[in-house]
Amino acid sequence: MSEQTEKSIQILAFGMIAEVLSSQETSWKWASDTDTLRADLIGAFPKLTNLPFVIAVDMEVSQGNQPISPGATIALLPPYSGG
Amino acid sequence: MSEQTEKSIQILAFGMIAEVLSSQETSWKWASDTDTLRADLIGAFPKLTNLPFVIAVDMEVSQGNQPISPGATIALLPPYSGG
Amino acid sequence: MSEKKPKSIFVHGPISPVFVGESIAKHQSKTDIGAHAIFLGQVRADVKDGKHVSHIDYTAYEEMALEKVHLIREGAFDRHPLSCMHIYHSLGSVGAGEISLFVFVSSPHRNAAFTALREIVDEIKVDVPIWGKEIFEDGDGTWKVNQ
Amino acid sequence: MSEKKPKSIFVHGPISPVFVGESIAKHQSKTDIGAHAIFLGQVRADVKDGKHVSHIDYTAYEEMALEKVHLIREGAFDRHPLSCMHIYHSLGSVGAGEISLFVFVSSPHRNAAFTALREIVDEIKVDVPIWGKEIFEDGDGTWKVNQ
Repeated sequence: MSEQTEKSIQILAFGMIAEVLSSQETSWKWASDTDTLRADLIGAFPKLTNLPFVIAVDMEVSQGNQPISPGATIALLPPYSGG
Repeated sequence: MSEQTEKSIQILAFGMIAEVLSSQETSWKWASDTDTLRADLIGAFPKLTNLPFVIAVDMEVSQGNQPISPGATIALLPPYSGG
Repeated sequence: MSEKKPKSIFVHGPISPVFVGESIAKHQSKTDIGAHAIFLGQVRADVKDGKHVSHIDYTAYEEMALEKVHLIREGAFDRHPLSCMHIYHSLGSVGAGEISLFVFVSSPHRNAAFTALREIVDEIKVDVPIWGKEIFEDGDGTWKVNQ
Repeated sequence: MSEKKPKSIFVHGPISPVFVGESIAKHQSKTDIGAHAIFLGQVRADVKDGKHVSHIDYTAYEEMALEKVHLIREGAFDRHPLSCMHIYHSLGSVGAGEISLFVFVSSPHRNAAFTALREIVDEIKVDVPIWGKEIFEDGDGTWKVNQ
């Protein structure tokens, strides 16, 4: 096993995304960028395919594909509905 | 004495205009229009010359010169400052 | 002049924060409301010629003021989908830091409440015959001028 | 990320009208303030497929939400001459007719308070990671979508 595949990241999920993952916090295998992570997640949870969500890296919503450093805080955010 | 000169109207005054007239309610000789009334008032109270005020006839602020029917309610209104 | 007798808006002395809280609480049974927008006018201790304003004495041409507020209310209800609207203004003495105007607008969604609130407050300042005399610490006074 | 630790905005359960009144009262010593503008978001008993919303369950990504609210605050203070600003949002269950959002802006003159209030509420809706799940009388739920 290479060092890279052993790395894991913590993923926070909210709203309807947390319902699909059945969890608000999940340990997940590290992916090098947000597009790869999104594809991995949809592979594991096909219900995510049609659900709108953005990926925040260290509390910043990613615009386009964004690299993920090991140790980053990842959050899956469906459309906000506060207020 | 003609009938006309005997007619009187009630004049309500507010704010700094009431201070100049020393009264909030005054009986005054009838004038046929608001320009005539304004001239009469300024003649009696020269301090009014430089004070801004509008004349309301039956709770409507007069635009330009406006006739005054006997029995109308007249009010002298300096600039509003509510709130 | 409209036919309905306008409801009074006048409160003697300051409007209390507790009264504002109670007014809000009364709307919790109105479950079509999604947004409340509230304006409160508070008396400032402005400094003029080195003297602080201690309070404002408010007077009004009450009958005309109620008629004008009634027209403002009707105009706002005509232009915006509002659930309710309440307007209160002080008469008499209101100290610095105390509240003299309370406008409370509610609607299903927020845009109507925001837009109506601002229009109503602007119209009150321009159209409603109310006068404030700022009284300084030493008892002198000066007639307030709205911006 | 800014350096100051953002102050919490979260309240568990509904925001009470009494709390709003108390917040207003605390500003009576600030005699530079001439205008308070307040927004309250209230839970509507909307009807969907014949069922009434009984309450909304709110959750948030709290750390990110506080950071975003902190940026909204700083932006509003930079753009407008404000005296103070307070923002509160509910977490957990808030029933129909109860208040889940309280935004309170104060300034010497009214225009700054009106403009800032509306901007802040719009930014909260768009930028702050909070989610509401509308729960119906029968226990079913649907994720709320902001307009």
